[in-house]
Amino acid sequence: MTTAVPLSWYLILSAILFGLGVAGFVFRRNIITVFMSIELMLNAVNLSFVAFSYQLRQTDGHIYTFFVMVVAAAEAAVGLAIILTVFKNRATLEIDEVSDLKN
Amino acid sequence: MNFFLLSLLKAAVVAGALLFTLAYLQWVERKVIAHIQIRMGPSRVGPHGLLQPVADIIKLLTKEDLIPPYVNKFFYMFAPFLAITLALTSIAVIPFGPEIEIFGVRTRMQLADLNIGVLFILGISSVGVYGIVLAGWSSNNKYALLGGLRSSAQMISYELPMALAIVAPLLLANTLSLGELVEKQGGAFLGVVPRWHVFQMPFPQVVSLIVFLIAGFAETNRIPFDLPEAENELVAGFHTEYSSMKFASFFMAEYANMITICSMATVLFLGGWQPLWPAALGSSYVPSLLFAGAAAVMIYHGLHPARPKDRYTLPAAGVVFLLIAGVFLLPPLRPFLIPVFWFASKTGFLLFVFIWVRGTLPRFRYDQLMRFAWGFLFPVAMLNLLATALVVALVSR
Amino acid sequence: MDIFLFILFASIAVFCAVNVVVQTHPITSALSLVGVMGALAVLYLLLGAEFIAAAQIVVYAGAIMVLFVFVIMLLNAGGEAKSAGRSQMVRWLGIPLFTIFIGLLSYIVQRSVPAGPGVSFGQFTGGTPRDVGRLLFTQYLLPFEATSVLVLIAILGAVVLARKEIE
Amino acid sequence: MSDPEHLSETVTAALREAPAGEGGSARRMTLNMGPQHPSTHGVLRVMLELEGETIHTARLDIGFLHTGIEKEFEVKTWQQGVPLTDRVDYLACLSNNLCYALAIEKLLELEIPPKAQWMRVMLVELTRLNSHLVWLGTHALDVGAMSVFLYCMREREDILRIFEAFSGQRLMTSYIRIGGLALEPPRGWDQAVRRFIDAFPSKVDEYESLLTRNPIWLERTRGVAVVPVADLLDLGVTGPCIRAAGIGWDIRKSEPYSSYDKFDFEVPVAAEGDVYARYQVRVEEMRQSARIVKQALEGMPEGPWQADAPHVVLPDREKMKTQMEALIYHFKIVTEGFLVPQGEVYQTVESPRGELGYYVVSDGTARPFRVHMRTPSFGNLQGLPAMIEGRLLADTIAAMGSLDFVLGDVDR
Amino acid sequence: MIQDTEIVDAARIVEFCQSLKDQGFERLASVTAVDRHPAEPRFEVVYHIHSIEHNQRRRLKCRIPSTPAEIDSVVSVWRSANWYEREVFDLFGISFRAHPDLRRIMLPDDWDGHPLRKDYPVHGHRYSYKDEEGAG
Repeated sequence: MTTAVPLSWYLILSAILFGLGVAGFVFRRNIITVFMSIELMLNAVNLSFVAFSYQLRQTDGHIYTFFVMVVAAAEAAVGLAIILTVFKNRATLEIDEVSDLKN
Repeated sequence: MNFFLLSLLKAAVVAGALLFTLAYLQWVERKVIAHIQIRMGPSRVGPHGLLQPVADIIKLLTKEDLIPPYVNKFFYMFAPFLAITLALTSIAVIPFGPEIEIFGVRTRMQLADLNIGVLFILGISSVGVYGIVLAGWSSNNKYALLGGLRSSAQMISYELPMALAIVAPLLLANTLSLGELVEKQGGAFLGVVPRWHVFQMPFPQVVSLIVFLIAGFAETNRIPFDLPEAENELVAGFHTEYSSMKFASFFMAEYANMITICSMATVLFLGGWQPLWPAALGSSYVPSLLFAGAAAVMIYHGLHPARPKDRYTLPAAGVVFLLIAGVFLLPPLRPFLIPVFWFASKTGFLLFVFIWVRGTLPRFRYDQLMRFAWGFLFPVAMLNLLATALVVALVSR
Repeated sequence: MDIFLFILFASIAVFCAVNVVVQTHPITSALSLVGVMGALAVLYLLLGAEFIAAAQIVVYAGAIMVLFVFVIMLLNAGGEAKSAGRSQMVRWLGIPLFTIFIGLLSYIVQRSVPAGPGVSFGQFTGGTPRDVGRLLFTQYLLPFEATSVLVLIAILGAVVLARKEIE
Repeated sequence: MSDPEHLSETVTAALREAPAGEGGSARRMTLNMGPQHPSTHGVLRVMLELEGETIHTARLDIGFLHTGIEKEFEVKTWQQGVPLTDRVDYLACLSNNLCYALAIEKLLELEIPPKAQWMRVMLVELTRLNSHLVWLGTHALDVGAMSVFLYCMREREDILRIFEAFSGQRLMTSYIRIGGLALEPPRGWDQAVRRFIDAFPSKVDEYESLLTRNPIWLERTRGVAVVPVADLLDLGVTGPCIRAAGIGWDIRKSEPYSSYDKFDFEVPVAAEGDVYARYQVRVEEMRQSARIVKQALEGMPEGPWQADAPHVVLPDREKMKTQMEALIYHFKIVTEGFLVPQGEVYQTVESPRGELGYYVVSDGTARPFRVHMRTPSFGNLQGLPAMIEGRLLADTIAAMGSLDFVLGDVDR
Repeated sequence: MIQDTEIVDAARIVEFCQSLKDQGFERLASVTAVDRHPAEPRFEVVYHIHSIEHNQRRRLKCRIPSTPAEIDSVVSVWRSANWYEREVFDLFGISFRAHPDLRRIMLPDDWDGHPLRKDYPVHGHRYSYKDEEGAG
């Protein structure tokens, strides 16, 4: 019953999620979805942090994850504010259409 | 496998009690509001409308379930399900009583004693907003959308003061487990004043209790914070397009959330199942006395009836109450009935406050609500937390 | 039991993550992402990271993603238009190639990670709020304070941007 | 097709076409409030252009209750017009009765006996109380205070009972007729009115204790829906709304009718012009109305309750059976009505909502040539867009409640 | 109260009103019309104006012919004229020149005729739901 899960499985899961995040980041064109792909990647990395933390029997990995979350929160606040402004000025969320800097 | 059986049994008891309370809370609310507003309230189905909840349930179950053609079907169906599930989940970690022994097994009167129980409830309540937001968005209705937008902003805003208000008693208790939290509130100062967190020396948590309750009103979308469903502005807000059981799910979710918030306040601040004064001074006879007193009043009025039919119904109810009073005196049942009585009466009082406020106050405007959260509630909770931390640091040294 | 839970929640996470990428409507993506986060929270619990699991739900699912959903609803953002200028090659070649890439990656990870005792629930209890807090306020005090400054700056930034938007 | 995407796509497409970047026009949403909505007080349709929750423009659409009353007058006899006036404003039936009756009495140059006049004043003030009670209840309900509504309905019930005792009708009383009153006041009417009016001021205190100093109520109403006085006048707003903006103009004082000049009362005025000021003015008006009713009750003159004009007023039943003349008059009035001399008149009264005016044109026949009603709700409602534009959605509700319009009065 | 009626030349109603407003008549109580059907000029447009300050009311009357039933709008003088004039337009078919928003107000936009005209039929039906049933 208490079959242990190999650590590598967690890392593989983390890699898959990260890969999916990259795929979304590259292929999606809606700014918000791109943003969410970034969050997905951050989550994937968090998982590997926690997994390693388990392996090493240390809590430090949790601390890093905690910091990642805080940074993600800050990033989300600023990023979404930027998206709001962009949408207000351009009335679009297509990333290709807001690639130029001049209005 | 004893653990699983026991858990199943407890889950069944708690779920049954919770659903019963949900149904009758609604009846109580209608009665209380009616009496505040000099009306009768439900009075047709059963004596004093006591069967009204049953009638409501039958009505809601058999009503035609309309799904408007323009909704996003998946999320439209998913939202009420999510709302009710999350609302009912959080009851799992609420402790109703101390550790007891039944059939030779020692167990807590609690479904799951997580050692991060407080965080669990915070997490569930923070995810709870999705039900409302999704309902608002998927209905594809402007009133519903505005309701959903309002509630997401409101819930994010009020989560903060609520969390800060929760942290203050946690500092005093030094644990995140709800069961332990209550146990640490046992005993009394000077033999009289209970060691509940509201009265806790050196720093009574009155402010954080009030902040917690106010934030609780906002989290449960009750007047004066019922903007997501403010009928006078947004028709019915996020559940404008819902009918029948899906509507009932939202309705039940609101009441379940109310019960959770009140139980949380009881556990965090009012000492959970701890009696008002120590059992050594006879507090464990209070329930019996209360019920016996009520029975005496009933029998007296039954003997001097105002209406002819009271001659029989009132004494009968009086006898039932006397029996209940007797049950509280039975030695084998006392260890778990009396804590549950105290827990239920404190939670019930807070629920009454919720209903009372609904009958009294007008509704905030959206921007005022946000200003209230960020400009008043948040700083107050913050200052209270700082003061508590300071006092705890000084005293414990 | 451990393996069962892991496989269950890992597959939920992967399924939801795929959904995040392939769904055209931002709301669906966002909710799938919430699903990923919920599944990850359970995995964190299995790894003994109680505090992180709770924080994952409260902060990520309960605050950040609500913010996302809020913005999506506020902007009334629709689905992406069907890609016109993009070649169909991406679709037909991308998915197999991506699968192969993941396979290779898994193989490498599998090989490079030393076979330890494996993960079983309850073996590691260093992730309680108490432990995290102790470490956070001793060894990692400086980074912690730095993040608080960061958050403050983020609040200011968001407020400034939103203000500008209102005008 | 059955998908929110459908809607959002069209919205986004529309937004793309909209000129972006000027004054934040990008994210506007049109909200059709009404005609079926819990707090538009009837079938009013308000088309709101929203930016978030802020109202950019508001357009009103009325006419859902148009019943062509003005046309209907032209095929009725003069006296038959009285029940029509009831239907205009179902909360202030007697005010409408009175205004119509006064206009025609002026054309007929009828002298109304003092008892009828005082009785009219008393009943019209009770009507004002009735109307204000409904206003207060629904207004508070709109802002979320449920209980006040039921307290108000409790007192309104007493007033309706009094009306029923007088006329046999609770709502559409038609009690004030051309030439006096419809029926002799019932036995014991004075006790019923006295019982009500003695208890009433303490009831007003009760409402006030729930609202006046309630911080949420203050937050919701103070500074809301303020429009400069000049604009209010220009937009045709009258009644308590204009008195709340600092103009102490009350037709009962400025152009007294039905011996209002013999009563001692004050015209409440507030300066702020916001929803709260309107609330204060109306609550004070309730107290003043109670004062007037009390004076009317105490100083009620003796005498006939109908004018001495046999060609207009139906004769007493008893006389009809004994006097030939009375029978002839009765026959003539009932079959063909009475003739009203040629002329035109514009009569105003202060209805609970503001200036109520009847413009009556007679061509000398037994039927009105033209009756136009200048209804206060119609004028007041024109001020609504100016009050809510640039403010929040919730303020619309407060502003609408404070204007106290009746859609029947608007659409006629 | 019966006041004297002032007959004003329809062509100069706006300037007359403006001068009255400058004299302190800040309120326009109502705008309405009377149809003197067979007579010509057929319509009388009636303005009731009021000065709170002087406690005085005036009635202005413009006679206008049946064709063209037109008169200048006084919305530029008093904004409240907006709805009153729309009502007159709706029910009498008198159009107001330079009115900002001259649409039907009481009746549906597709209504036929102007009910307050004396020649508008008051008996018999011109439209019935039965017709619709047969068609659809």
